[in-house]
Amino acid sequence: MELTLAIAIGVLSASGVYLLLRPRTFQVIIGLSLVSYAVNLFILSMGRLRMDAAPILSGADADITNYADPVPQALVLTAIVIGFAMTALFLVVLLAARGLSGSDHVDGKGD
Amino acid sequence: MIADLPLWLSILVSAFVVLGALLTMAGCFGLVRLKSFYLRIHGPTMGTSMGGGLILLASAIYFTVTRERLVVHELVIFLFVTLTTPVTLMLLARATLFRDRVEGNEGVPKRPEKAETPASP
Amino acid sequence: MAAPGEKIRGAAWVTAVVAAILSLLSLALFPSIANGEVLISRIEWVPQLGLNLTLRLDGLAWLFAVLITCIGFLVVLYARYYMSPKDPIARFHALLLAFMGAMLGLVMSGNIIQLAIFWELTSLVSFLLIGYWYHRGDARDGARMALIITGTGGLALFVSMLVIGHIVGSYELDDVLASGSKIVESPLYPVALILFLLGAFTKSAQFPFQFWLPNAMTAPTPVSAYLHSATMVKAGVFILTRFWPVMHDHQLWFWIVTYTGLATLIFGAYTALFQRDLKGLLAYSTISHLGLITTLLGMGTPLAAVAAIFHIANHATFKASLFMAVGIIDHETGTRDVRKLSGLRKYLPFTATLAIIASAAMAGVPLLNGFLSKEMFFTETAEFDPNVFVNLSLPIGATLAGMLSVAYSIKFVHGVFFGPPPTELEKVPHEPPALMRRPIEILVLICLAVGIIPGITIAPYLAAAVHSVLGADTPYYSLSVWHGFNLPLIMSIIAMVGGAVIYVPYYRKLRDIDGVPLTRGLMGQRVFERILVTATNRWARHLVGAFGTQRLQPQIFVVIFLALAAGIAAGWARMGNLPLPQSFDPVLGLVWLLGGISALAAAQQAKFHRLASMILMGGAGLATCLTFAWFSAPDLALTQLLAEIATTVLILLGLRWLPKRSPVPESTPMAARLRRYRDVALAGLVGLGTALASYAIMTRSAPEGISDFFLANAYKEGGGTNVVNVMLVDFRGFDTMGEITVLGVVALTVFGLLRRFRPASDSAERPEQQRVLDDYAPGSSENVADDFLRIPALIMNWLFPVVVVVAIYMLMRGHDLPGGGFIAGIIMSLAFILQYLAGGTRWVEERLRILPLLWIGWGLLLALLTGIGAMVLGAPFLTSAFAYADIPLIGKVPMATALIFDLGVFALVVGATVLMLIALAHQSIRRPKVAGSNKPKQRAGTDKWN
Amino acid sequence: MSVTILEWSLFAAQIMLGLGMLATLYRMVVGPRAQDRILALDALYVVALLLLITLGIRTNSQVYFELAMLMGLLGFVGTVALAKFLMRGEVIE
Amino acid sequence: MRRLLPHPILAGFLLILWLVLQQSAGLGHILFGGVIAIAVSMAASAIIPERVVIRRPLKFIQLILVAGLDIIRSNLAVMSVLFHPRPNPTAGFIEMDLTLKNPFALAILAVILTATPGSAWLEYDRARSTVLIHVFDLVDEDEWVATVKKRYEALLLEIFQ
Amino acid sequence: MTGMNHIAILPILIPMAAAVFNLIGGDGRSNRRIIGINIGFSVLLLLVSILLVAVLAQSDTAAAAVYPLGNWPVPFGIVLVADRLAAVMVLTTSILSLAALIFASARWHSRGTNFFPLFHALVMGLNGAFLTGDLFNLFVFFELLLAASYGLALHGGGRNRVRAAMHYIVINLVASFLFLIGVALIYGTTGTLNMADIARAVPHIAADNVGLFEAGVAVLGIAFLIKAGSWPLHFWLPNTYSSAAPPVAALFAIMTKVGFYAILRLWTLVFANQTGPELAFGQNVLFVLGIATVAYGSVGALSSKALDRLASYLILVSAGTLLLAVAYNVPGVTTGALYYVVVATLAAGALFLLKDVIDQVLPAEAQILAVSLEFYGDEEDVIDEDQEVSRSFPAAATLLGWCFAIAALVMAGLPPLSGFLSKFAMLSAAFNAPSAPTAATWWITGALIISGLFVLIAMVRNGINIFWTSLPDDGGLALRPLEVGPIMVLLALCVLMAVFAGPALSYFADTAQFIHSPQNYIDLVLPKGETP
Ligand code: NA
Ligand code: NA
Repeated sequence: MELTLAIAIGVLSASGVYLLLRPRTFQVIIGLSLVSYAVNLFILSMGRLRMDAAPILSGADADITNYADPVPQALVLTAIVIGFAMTALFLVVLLAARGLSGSDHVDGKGD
Repeated sequence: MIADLPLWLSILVSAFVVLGALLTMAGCFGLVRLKSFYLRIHGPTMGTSMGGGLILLASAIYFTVTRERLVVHELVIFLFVTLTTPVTLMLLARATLFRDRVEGNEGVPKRPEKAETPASP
Repeated sequence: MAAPGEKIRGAAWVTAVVAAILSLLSLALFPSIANGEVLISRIEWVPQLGLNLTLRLDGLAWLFAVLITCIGFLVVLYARYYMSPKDPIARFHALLLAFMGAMLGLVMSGNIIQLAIFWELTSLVSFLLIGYWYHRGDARDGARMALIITGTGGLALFVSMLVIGHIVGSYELDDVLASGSKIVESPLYPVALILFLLGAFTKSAQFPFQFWLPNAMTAPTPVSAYLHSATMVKAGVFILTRFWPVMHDHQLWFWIVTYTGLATLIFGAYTALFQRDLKGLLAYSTISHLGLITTLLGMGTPLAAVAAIFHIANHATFKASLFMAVGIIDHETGTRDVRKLSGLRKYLPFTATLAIIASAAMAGVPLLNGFLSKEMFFTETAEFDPNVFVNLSLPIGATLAGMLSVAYSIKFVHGVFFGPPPTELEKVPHEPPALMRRPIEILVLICLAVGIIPGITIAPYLAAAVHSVLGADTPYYSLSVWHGFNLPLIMSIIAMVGGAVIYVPYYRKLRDIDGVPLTRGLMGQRVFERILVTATNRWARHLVGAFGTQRLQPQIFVVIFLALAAGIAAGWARMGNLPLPQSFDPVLGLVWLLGGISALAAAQQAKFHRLASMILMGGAGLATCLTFAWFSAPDLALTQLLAEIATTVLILLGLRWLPKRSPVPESTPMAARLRRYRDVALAGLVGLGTALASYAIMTRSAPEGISDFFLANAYKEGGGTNVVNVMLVDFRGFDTMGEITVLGVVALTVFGLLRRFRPASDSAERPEQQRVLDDYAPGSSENVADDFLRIPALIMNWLFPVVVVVAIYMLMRGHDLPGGGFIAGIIMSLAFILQYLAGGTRWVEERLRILPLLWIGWGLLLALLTGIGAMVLGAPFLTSAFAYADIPLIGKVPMATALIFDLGVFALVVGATVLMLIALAHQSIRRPKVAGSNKPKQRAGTDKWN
Repeated sequence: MSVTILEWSLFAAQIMLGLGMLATLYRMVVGPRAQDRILALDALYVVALLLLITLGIRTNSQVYFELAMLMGLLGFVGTVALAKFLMRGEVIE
Repeated sequence: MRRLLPHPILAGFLLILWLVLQQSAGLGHILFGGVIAIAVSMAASAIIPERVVIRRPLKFIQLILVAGLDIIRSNLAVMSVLFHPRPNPTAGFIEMDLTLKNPFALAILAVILTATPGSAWLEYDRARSTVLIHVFDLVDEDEWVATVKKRYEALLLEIFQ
Repeated sequence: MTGMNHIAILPILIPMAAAVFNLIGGDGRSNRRIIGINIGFSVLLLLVSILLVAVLAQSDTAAAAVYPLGNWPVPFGIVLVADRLAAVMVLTTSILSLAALIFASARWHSRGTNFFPLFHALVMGLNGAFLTGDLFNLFVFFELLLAASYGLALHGGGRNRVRAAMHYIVINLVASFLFLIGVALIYGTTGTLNMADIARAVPHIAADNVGLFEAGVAVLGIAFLIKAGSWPLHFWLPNTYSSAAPPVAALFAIMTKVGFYAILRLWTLVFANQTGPELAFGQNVLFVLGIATVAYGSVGALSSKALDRLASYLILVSAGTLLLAVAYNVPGVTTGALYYVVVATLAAGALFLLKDVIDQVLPAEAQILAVSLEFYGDEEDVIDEDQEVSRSFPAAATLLGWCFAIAALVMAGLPPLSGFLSKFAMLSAAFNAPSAPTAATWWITGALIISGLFVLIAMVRNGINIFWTSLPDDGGLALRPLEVGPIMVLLALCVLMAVFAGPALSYFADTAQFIHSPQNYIDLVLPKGETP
């Protein structure tokens, strides 16, 4: 399982980084999304992997060793929200840039 | 961990799950094997109808037994899937139809003439 | 409003009075100074760094102070008549006073850092004074050059002072002067010396830094007389003198200072000979004399130091008077060009007499002050030195320079005052008002007095200055006019005769010659300008281009590359061993076969098949979502799913405004392919790095950390069983508050940006599909799209209440089960979006008013108030309270303030998400207006949903 | 015994669903037209939903229910938007 | 009453949804769910102005059962085609005239036909009141149309018109 | 909890409340009342910041106020740590933001949508970043200040602005990913997020994980270096800053300082536990980057024709200077750097504002501006009637000239103003550090001095172009008091900082002493015996 997730993180970040290095704004925005998946999984993996241990307590006297680490989850949650906001922002900025320069190149160059 | 059920129940649940998965998988394979888009749209509906229904039913049975009370909220999922899948399919099919007509592809029904416009002579 | 003349008088009076008072004050202090006292006054400024404002007046400082104040006073008097009423007089006098203050501060500094500070101040004020007539290009250039050269030197001097302070252990001048041989014995001495000399030499215009001084002659003549002959340029030789006791005793000092001085002496004199501009001639003469002083200070003998101090005073008097004389000539004739001037003796008899006497002093004619110090100079150069080179070069160089200075002095006198009457002048010159001559008269009188009766006039003052520098080492020296017929006198005679011999045969040529023979190629100025213009402009731009970029891709590459390199450099060596995988779940493997291929395919398709790329990205996102679920993070899976959906809609809304995709090119150029390989390599390495790091962490046991606390206290202290949610709204609610503010801020930005959005011209039209569809159903009065969407839209409408109920459900349960404000917020906004998808913007907004900005505002306010509520009750911000209320009929209901906070989150998320999506959607209905006219648009269209 | 049956049948079902997902992936990658890809994504959502349900049974946990429900209820929003973009050239008119 | 409860059926459905989601039919849930259901259905009336009336509730249940059976049948039928080594269904388009006009009823018909594997609702033409349907394994066009009309359209007409 | 204890959180809450007010209370159009209230919030913030600094100045131990949010015990909850370092940064932010806000309220607020809430959000983000004692919370505030800065960078629209902002956004989004990866690795190896707790945990990291921890710190460092404006990670900066609206650019002057702050804070906290080759390596890397940044900034300043671009490069020069100071790792140098950060920020801010005022009085430039506004602008650019009207002032050119000169002196570090004193403080400490002077001493000396020279040349050239060639002679340039006032106040503060350099430097010396002995910080934040 660890290997699967590690490879997943690697593939996601590699494809995302490749896209971040591309010249078209659309490629960059897809790249941002892919990298943010990778980063979010990366953060999650820092709490070590647990199956069937969602940190939903069964009550006051729950045994705390039965649950996955909630800290990375809280961090990822914040990161997802911020990532969503930033994707939206970047999208609108790239649209504005496209409207002003006529091009969808990241440097506003002609095609 | 998975709970211990009476044998017949576990066989029933297992059968539902496996059959549902099989139907769903078959529908997905349809996506691969069928030759045209209009054929392919029939594939996924196996998963959304009976395939999904069986798995959801299995889940409902399983949790009703293990939780010792009526668990029916799988019904909600089934209802939602049943309501939403046709929306996508209808839109997709319309888009394809439209495009096929514009491109003049073969094997697609002619566009319906508007009532106001006189039929072609 | 005062008349211009009155203004001049007013400003001039103020300055004159101040200068006069200062002069008198300094003169009045002489008795104490003569007693060998050192007057010190200290104001603490930055005591912990050893930087205080210490005013320290000893003999040397006193001598300079007198020069500064007295000559300053005379210059002010002179300027009173020199300056034109059209000039901004107040600025002139203010700057002159500022300069006087800075210069006094410099010479009276009892702290070497303070000295460096005043040093730079004199440069700065000098800059403003040179650029006084800034409408003139040469004035601006001259000012800038002077500032840059002397400013650079000042910075070097500052560093030198730091080093000296480090060596001595104090920045107080007293400590430095009392440090004995500490400085010369320090290994840092060479550095300190070179930086020190850089400061001294630039300020005193020593070769090869001399060129700024002639260019500074664009300043008004009083400024030239004051700053650039009498005082500021003396600052360099002043500090050479000031630090002479503790720094001269080293070979390095001797060689550098002596020979720089000698080179300057000869070069200045030689160049002065070929000047057409009288001020240029005087400027090079000044350079030459400063070289003389420097040479003396370099030689390292106490007697030479005495001579140097003496010549400082002498030069100040005769050169200032000469400058003022030139000012009068300029003023009366309108030119300073030696070719146009001739025979002025007849028109300006008094001025001519004064100038001739001063020139004689400059040439070192006996019975004038210049002669005395020059004789002392010759004496020192003629001293025997065991080194043959030194033994020969010094006296020969000195004599040569003497010859040249005689020659240029004759050129000055002869060229201007003698010969036929001038022909090329625009007006007939007259003697200036007597008061304008008065300062010159005083200075010339001093030249004569010192030259004839030095023992009475200058001796006590010189003694005080000399003693303050040399202290116990003060040698015996004689100021008598006649020392007998000795080698120095022979040198003087050679110089006199030689100067005349040089001048007489060639005087026409010397008058008309253009430029300086031999050294024409050796123009420091040209080098400087080349460097300033080329280096600071073209080279700088090239450098900025070469080591920077305006393009985004290389920037990202560098960032990622460096991050990878930093990670590897820091982590690789102590990575530890990686254990083999323990378990493998084939189902998750299948999920990631899907996710991985989706990601790779999305990357591959993103350029030419945008929609495909988005769809594939959805696949990768779904795999991510499933993974969150797989590894016990249901809240994450929910959030991921919903954010993914919202992002998809968002990007699709934007896709409409991007250019049509270009067809896949048949071949890619080699460079592009190589670049792509390079990027693939970097991306691959990043992937490998993150995979390894995460694998390593996952396979090792977790450190004992903070997480147990949350599991143990979420229910007991936070009142919720969903630990992640309790963390979000309680344990780490502050993060969430920041996070929702981010979301709100981004929404506002998006909104603001879209209000002034202009589509590119090729996107402004309606999409092709719609245009074709309109043709397809001509004459239809109804909305074609509505008809086409009719049944799906109906289902979507009916889903609205269902989704809203689900949103409320997810909101309410979040504290105990997966859900919460953020998740519910996105669900709610998707309910709205669904309606926009089904009915279009106008249709929805005729029925619903969403007012997203208010949702955002109220959401933030709720979160804020929840936190502040705790403060009101005396607890820290965001302290939560919870209880189970027993409500009749309903039973136990959890009541946590954290839920109110979560409600704020919910409201904000709804507002922000809707605002962003709808702002984007609105561009489609704004489009026709934009395309239609250039007139400002109505606000109404956007305000309705605002 | 019954646990073993359940475990193996669930495992088999999950593998089948996983294979179904790969089949949808094939269409998403190969196309040939956008509508094929969108159709496949829509199918993928359903399969993922069912996978979650089986995961719930396998772990005897109801934690995933809401996730599955939201996939069913809102998963189509993305595909509808895609489909509408295909049909009308823009998502919201 | 009409203003308070513009969509009683919707409100009732929402209440049931709420209770199912809560997995509880306690009084608190019913009260709270009721408030939510009414409030939401009021809000929804802006989006859904037409009031839906089910005239024959029992027939509605019959419709669901019929549709369910058909779905099972066609699932098996389509699966058998799909597991054929070379699936080669005789597919075809059908243009079918509809008597049904009520949009809500049409939506239900569309959902049923599309949810059933083997048939897909493609395009409804309001002006001519026809619908274009794609059928996966079409043997006899007329018989297929007749079946749909009998099994679904008739029932829907009874329920909604 | 007494009212005084809440002082640590007020610098975050006041701007937040101001932002909320604008969303709910504002009616979309800014009138005098709204502007007044906004300035009122900003003044309140300034008062609180002054109080915070004063309180900390009173306490003789340089002790910090530790504020546990939600009343959760450290290190589990998020904690604010208002020590002297944070307080100084907050005060600088408050001063600069008030000046920029007043300046903006003359005209700029009406040039775009939602200026005020974005502005306050940026201030909130800055103050949060300075005050928080939690690494992930730092990320959140970084994102907040970045998000607001994105919005403000775009304020006013226009092609250059949008393109520059796009680059800025992408680079900083990548930086945010790096930040997250760094935080994740640190959490994965130490199990905690509180900065003091991380510092405490460093010696206890499992041997296998040390490499991963350091990799995390290194990646985090790169993220900070991007924000700090280090070469070669800063190429976005000159374009962004010079194309931003002037009051925005002025406030941006402190944004690179957040990167510096973060580096300094973590550097002293985390690296203090080490003495081995890692410290030397990190020090060397930082030092080289600092030199390169100073060099690039200086050369860039030389290459700049326009004043705003020049000012942007000056930001880089000061960024590099600060990196050098951190790398030097000596309390005395840090003292000077803290003094420098304040004056360099205020002066750079003033310079950006001054540029705008000059643009308005330069006849030719002003016309170009008007044309571009007409082209890109929206209906909102139509100047409101109730905005501040410019008046004619005698000696206006002289006034502007003086402002320029002071700013130039401070930025170039020339005597006698605070820029010089800060460089002197740094260099003096560098020379008098144990075992100095080393090669590093000469490098830092050379960098500071030569950059000062380059800045001088660039500023002189610009000043000559503006004041000696372009500006019409005195006798009534039209200026707005609301615009000139803030500039004068900022520069007057730079002068006052020079006059009162003694007390200021002893405050900073205590601050530096405190942050260079991290155990103080750890003991303060983590109650004894309660460490997990
Ligand atoms: Na669906
Ligand atoms: Na179907």
